[in-house]
Amino acid sequence: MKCVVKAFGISREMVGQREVVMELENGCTAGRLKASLYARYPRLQNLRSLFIAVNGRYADDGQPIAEGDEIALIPPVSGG
Amino acid sequence: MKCVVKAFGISREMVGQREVVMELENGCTAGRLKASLYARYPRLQNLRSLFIAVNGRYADDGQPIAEGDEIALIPPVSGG
Amino acid sequence: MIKITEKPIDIQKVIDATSSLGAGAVNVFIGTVRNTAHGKNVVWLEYECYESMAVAEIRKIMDEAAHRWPLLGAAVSHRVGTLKPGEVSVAIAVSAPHRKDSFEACQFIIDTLKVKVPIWKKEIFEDGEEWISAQPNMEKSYN
Amino acid sequence: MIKITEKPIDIQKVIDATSSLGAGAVNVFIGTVRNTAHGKNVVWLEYECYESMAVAEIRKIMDEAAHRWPLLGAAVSHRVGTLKPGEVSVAIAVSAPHRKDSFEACQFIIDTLKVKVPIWKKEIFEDGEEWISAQPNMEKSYN
Repeated sequence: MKCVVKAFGISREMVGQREVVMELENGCTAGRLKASLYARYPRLQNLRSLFIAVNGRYADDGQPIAEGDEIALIPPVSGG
Repeated sequence: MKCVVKAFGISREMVGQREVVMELENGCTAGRLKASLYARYPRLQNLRSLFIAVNGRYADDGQPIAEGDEIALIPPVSGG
Repeated sequence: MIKITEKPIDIQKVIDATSSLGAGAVNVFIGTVRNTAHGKNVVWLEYECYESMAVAEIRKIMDEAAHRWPLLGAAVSHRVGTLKPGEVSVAIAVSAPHRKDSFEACQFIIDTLKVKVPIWKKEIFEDGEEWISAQPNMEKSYN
Repeated sequence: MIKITEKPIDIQKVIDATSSLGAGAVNVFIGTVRNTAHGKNVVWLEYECYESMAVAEIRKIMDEAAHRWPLLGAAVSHRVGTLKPGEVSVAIAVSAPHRKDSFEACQFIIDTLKVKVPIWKKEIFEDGEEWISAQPNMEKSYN
């Protein structure tokens, strides 16, 4: 399945665009998506932290990703 | 010497006016002034606390009072 | 800035009085008149102040705060006279490079103001009135 | 009230959103842009936000605060886009019957916002720019 990943902040600059399209196997999890992203964009590994949000919530590595989910990359936040 | 004592809040109501004039001996202290006020206005003794301010500062019982000092009665404060 | 006033407090002005380009944080405390006290409805409050001493005591508290925390600005405005429920009785603003200091200093200023500054309030209820003594242990703190 | 906006924040409106006749205290935290960082002059900041998730995370934080302290109102307004030194980036207001709760809850909200809400800032200096990562221990707090 195809999955659109939104990228924000420094992760947006590292992947070079606001959204990247990833091809995922069925039954993919947030952790496996992150590994795929690290492989394709090795600079992401330099971040102090990188979380995957699924449908607007922080996801554990084991969380499954389904077709149509809203996926986002969350590098270290710095609001306030 | 004559001494004008400003009274505020509940102490103003207890003495019945904004200022009372007390006749003090020379060498009078804040503590002795307070005793004189208690004698003349016994209701003041019902207050949880009563401080004498001399020239706009909280005074210890031993602080001397001189002619012309600005004296005030400070019942329990409740600002804010 | 220290202000004792019978007019409504302009909170933005109190905040602006602390502004600094080095500040990352401003903490503001606003005291407002509650509509109930001791389970009774408050109709209005009367605030009375020994103004010259109040200003001097607030100045001392602000100096002490500036000594204990790295502050860039501080301002206190206290209203006196007749206040209705919902109205602002006091506004305190403190600016600092970092937020923790702004919180601690602002809380220190209001906590100390409430026990040391010669301002008194009387609550007027539907069936009576009462001078408030906010601090049972004041005697100890001065003796 | 939760607001993410590109326009200057009206602090009085954030305060007004928490108003309650039962409140005796409102605590307000205001984050402002400092003119220096790491010893360098800040020319401006860029704030970026994942808005739908940011609103949801702020809502969670406010719910948690309302669960831990007896609050009467809470409001958060966060600015995004380009901000210059001195401008307000965030305003948080919390009202409560008593002041201690208002201070604690307001500090909890800003402290938690800074580690959980998906908002990012980039500092633009005269000679470069840098994305800020405010929290070295975030990894731990989520794993």
